[in-house]
Amino acid sequence: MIEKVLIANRGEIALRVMKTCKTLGIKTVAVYSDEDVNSLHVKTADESYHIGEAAPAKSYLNQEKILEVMLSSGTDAIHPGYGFLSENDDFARLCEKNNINFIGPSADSMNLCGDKMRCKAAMLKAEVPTVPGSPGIVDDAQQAEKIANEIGYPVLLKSVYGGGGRGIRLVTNDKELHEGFATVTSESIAAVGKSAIIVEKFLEKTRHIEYQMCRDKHGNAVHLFERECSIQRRNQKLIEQTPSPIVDQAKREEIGELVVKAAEAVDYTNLGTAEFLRADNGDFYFIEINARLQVEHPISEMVSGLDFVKLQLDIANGEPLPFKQSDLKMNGYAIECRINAEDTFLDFAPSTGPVPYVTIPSGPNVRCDTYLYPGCTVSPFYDSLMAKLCTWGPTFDESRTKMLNALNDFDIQGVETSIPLYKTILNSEEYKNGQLSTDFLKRYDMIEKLEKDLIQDRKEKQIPAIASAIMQSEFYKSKVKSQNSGDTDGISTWVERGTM
Amino acid sequence: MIEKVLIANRGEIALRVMKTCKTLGIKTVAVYSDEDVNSLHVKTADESYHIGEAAPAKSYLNQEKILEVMLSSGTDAIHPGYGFLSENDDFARLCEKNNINFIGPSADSMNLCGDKMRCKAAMLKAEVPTVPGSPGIVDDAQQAEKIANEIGYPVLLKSVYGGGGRGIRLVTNDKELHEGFATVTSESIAAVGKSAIIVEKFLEKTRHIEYQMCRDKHGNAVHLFERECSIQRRNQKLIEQTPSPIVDQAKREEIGELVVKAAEAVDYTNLGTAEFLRADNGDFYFIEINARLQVEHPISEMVSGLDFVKLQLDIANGEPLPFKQSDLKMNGYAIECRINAEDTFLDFAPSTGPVPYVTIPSGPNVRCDTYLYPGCTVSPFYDSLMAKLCTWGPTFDESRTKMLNALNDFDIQGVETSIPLYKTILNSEEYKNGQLSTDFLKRYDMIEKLEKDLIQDRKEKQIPAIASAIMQSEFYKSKVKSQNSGDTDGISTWVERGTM
Amino acid sequence: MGRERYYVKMKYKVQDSDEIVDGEILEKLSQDEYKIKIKDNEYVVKILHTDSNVMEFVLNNEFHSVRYVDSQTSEMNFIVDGSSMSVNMNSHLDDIVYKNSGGSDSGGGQTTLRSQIPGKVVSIDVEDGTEVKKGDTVCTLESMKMQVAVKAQKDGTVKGIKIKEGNSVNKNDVIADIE
Amino acid sequence: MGRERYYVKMKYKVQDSDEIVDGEILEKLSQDEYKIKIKDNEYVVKILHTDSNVMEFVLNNEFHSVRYVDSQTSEMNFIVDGSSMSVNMNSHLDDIVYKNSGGSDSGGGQTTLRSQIPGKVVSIDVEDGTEVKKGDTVCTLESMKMQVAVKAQKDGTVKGIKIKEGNSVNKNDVIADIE
Repeated sequence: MIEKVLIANRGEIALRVMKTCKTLGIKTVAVYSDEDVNSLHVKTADESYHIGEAAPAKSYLNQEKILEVMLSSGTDAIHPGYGFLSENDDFARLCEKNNINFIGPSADSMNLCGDKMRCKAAMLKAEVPTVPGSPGIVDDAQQAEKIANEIGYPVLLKSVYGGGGRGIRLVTNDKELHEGFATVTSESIAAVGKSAIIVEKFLEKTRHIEYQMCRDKHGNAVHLFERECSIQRRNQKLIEQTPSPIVDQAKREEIGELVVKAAEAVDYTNLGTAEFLRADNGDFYFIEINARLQVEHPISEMVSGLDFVKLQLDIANGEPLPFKQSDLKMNGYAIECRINAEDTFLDFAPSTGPVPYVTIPSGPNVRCDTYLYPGCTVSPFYDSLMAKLCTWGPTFDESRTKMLNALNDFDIQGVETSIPLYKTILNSEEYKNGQLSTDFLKRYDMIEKLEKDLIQDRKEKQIPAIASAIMQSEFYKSKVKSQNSGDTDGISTWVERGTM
Repeated sequence: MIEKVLIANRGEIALRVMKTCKTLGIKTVAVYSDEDVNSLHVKTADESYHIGEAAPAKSYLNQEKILEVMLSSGTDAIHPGYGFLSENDDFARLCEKNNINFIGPSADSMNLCGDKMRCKAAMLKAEVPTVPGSPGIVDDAQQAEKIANEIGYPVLLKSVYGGGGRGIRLVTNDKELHEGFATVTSESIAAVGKSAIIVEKFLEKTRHIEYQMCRDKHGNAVHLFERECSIQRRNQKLIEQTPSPIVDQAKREEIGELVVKAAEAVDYTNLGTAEFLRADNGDFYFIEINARLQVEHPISEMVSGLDFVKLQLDIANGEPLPFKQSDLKMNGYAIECRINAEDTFLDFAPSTGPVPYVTIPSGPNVRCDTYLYPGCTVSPFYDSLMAKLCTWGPTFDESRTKMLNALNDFDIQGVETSIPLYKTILNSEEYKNGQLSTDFLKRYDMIEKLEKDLIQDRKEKQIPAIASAIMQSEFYKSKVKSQNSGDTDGISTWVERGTM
Repeated sequence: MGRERYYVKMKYKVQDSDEIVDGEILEKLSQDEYKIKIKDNEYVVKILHTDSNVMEFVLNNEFHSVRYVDSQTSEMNFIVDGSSMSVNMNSHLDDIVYKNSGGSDSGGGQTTLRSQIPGKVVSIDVEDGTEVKKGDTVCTLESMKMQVAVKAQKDGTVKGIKIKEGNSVNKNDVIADIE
Repeated sequence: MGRERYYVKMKYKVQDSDEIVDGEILEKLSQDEYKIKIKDNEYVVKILHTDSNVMEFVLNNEFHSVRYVDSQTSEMNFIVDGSSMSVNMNSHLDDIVYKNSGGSDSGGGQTTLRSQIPGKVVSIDVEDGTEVKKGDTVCTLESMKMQVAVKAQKDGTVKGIKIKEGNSVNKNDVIADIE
């Protein structure tokens, strides 16, 4: 039985994990970097250990140091959160070797999930559809052409070493394919000294739909329904919701069965997520497994009524799942907005610094997971996610309007946030109608819409703004007068006012 | 259709009502007294109207002024919250006359519910059991004796004009009854110039169990399960929970059917509460109807999944209930703690003043309805309820431990609160075992237990307290040294330290 | 109560809007209530709370919360109900300067246009030889973070401009002749 | 690092407890870390945050948040993790005074017991004629919110007490003779 958990993470997820542990009477151990001395997770844990400098490599990624803390503090389990060491199978193995219960899949399963090619092969074997393309690296342009003609153009040529837009080319016919193959090869060689290319079907207007999966150590597996996470920027999710507006019960069950197969195919244990792309024609393609608790798990908690961290602990303790698939029912609609510290108009550049004041939204069926408190600091060393704001409603629209009100209530001073953008999105007809796709922001010109909204917003606030200016002048004048009762004819008043 | 609601209230309930209105796109109108210029409900509403001085009679009870605001602001409905004008049938009638939709029962039904004798008569007629006793005022001691022997001793003799312990006598036999009858008669005549006595069975070790009831304008009625509110002080509820640990499904349904009868008996519409006493032998006796939304409604929302304010608005709009009794299921366990500004050790005396800082608990299945924010003030003019802290769990114990953690997280600076008492109660074996009764605090010496807990708590904090003292000295010394690098031998250090 | 004090009418221009509107306090109704006029409409402002950088008020029964942000120019920067906004404020000093500089009914005969305030020349709107009408802006001065236009005191032709952009002028310095 | 500074050992008494325990800083480990000793145990204190009335620290890896409340007496009042607590602090000044007043090894011969600090007489624990042993408390002084005992510098009989409760004494004032 797990009695003491080290949370090898920071920010909102560290706090989230601690909340469940505390409810269950499990002791919590926090670790923190120099940068995080003033962070809430340090203050909330039963024990807090300093593990190094601000840079993640010197603290939250320092496996030896974290192991040392676990051993010295008598921790019997570790929760990795997301990011950092959460999908590092070396670390999972290190924990296993030291008899520390790693709350997540086994190191072997994690390793398999992390190897895209082996994982894809396992899925093909289990008859879980993946994005059509070459089964592995192609030998040459001729083989690539053959596959492209089988799966149909357009296709993507991808260097398996590439990343971030480099070493990737969209081609629409044989001629472009041959040219592209040469370019990608030379780019890859230039970048990393070698090249290995795969061919994949290019899917347009795709949706990102993922399934929460759950498998115990006895082989019992269920899915905990889907989430649609199509609203993204640069492949980072911004807004998630469940259920997906495009998934009906039949589809939910159909794909859900595949998800259970996928979990079995990689001998997955504990909670994880199977990510799919949904093509515009309705086909689903497996893309990868996130072998950890995800950022957006709260919306699935809201519609399932389950506490996922508790479920993780129970599975890690070797307990069998307390339900079968048929016991599980989706209830209502939940939305999550990731409140990031970033400037939408500066291409989402991070905005960091002290937060002198913050008002955290609350109310019936409003949940806000956050590390913010008045006087805290948003650090440039870690990710920009400050808060996850989630709402639930019996209808999609109630969940949406509740979210809009909660966004309005969320006052974060000191840093720029993604809140204004979310208001524009949630008010848009496209969002209301569920017209989602991974290029949603660009496809529907959301940034331009936001600009217009902000101008409109300022227009509506002209009268209060002028009233503020009038009253500020008055108060300033009163102050000066009471301090120094000089004459107050037009000019001197103006001069006083001018010095404000 | 209701489009604009005036909330004739303040504090947390005004905010609670606004949250649902905003979700539904209904405009909100706040009213406020001089004392409340800095209150959150003023800042949250779409429109806010000043209605008078701090004293409730000059503001929140000023019917004419509130009506004037409704008419001038084009409000089509009014939500009275609880307290203030919420059960004032004159006011309900005034609204009806001015074509303003009063969100609650009709003035006639409210009047009937408010008249204890007529209400009791209606219940007897509808075969809803009330506390055994005389059907009305008894003629003389002889009739009282006859009734006492029918219902069995001990009985209470109550002057209908009495109140607050005066004009009430517990008697255990015929002799005491005759003596008591004379005393109560003379006390009542001394106090109000007249006497009218009723006889009622005295019930020991009772529980306060109430049912949420719900009836639309078409006569459809359901109950929304029970709440147990036995933990009280001076007849004021402190902690509520649902389900009651003593009510099983069969009993729930049995009493629930009576509740529906009770609602019909007084032609009740909208949401209300039927309060019962449960005798130690398991019998339930109707005591009264609270003809309004109650303080403790959130826990029923949590286990029913319903938004009660939405339900109130829908019923007020004339919509039929969207469910039948058989559609409704209780889910999980919810607890509410009323966080009062009061000093437990000063006999629960109010503690008022500015709150420079507050941390409001949050997290999965934690809900806090409150008017607190850093910089707000707890006013001596209104009730002491600052916040309602509610938790939900799939088991009673998870709900309870979650509440304990949430109470620990609730940092309210500047005023004394009931939080320490609640921690003691929630940790007590009696509470864990569901041994509830309206004299719980006295019966199980909770105040003494609290004292012991506080001493124990301080004992556990001796080391950090001494460490604080050591460090404070050090920091003070460093500061003095850096300002004024004088000598720092033992004595001067000590003197510096002494001036802290 | 009543108009015990003298309130200056000012001109305001809000970000994103080209319109310049008049704003003034008409009356102090009570300790914390004012009747103000913006453009042609009257409003009641009830102040709920003020401190060094926040003002909360109810404007015709609508609550607003405004945070002041330090301004470096004649612009005032606010965060109004969460939206960042700037307001340019200008008193009717233009008119005062105009009158004192010989405009309005009073004179009209004198040739020399003088500055009635000290300030920095922000812009010169005319050149030697420009034909101007009475009331046209000749230049704009900035003083104590406020901008004020200096206007022609009569119809005529601008001659001998004595000021330069970026330079300072003292009160009564000659700006130009208008002949 | 290292013991570069001189730290005074103090005595502490916490509310609800009769025990008086020693507390001292042993070593400053780094900018924000100290090794301290309370009773016979050593602890590491890592300071996370301090401002005028709050200190947050990790004590042997447990987080604590302490708010200081102004104190009017020699008592310090804190809110430690939400619990109101008071701590009485007393330096080993007793010993210093004792030494300087002629106690300890140094002398022992002199008759006059003098105060080594200025202060107010809080209590007198002896009477004329009381037999005292070396180290017995003769009186208690309060100075700058701190209490300190003045102890007999040798065995003997108290004679000619020169102080009164409530009065002030200066440094080097005679308290009594011990013969």
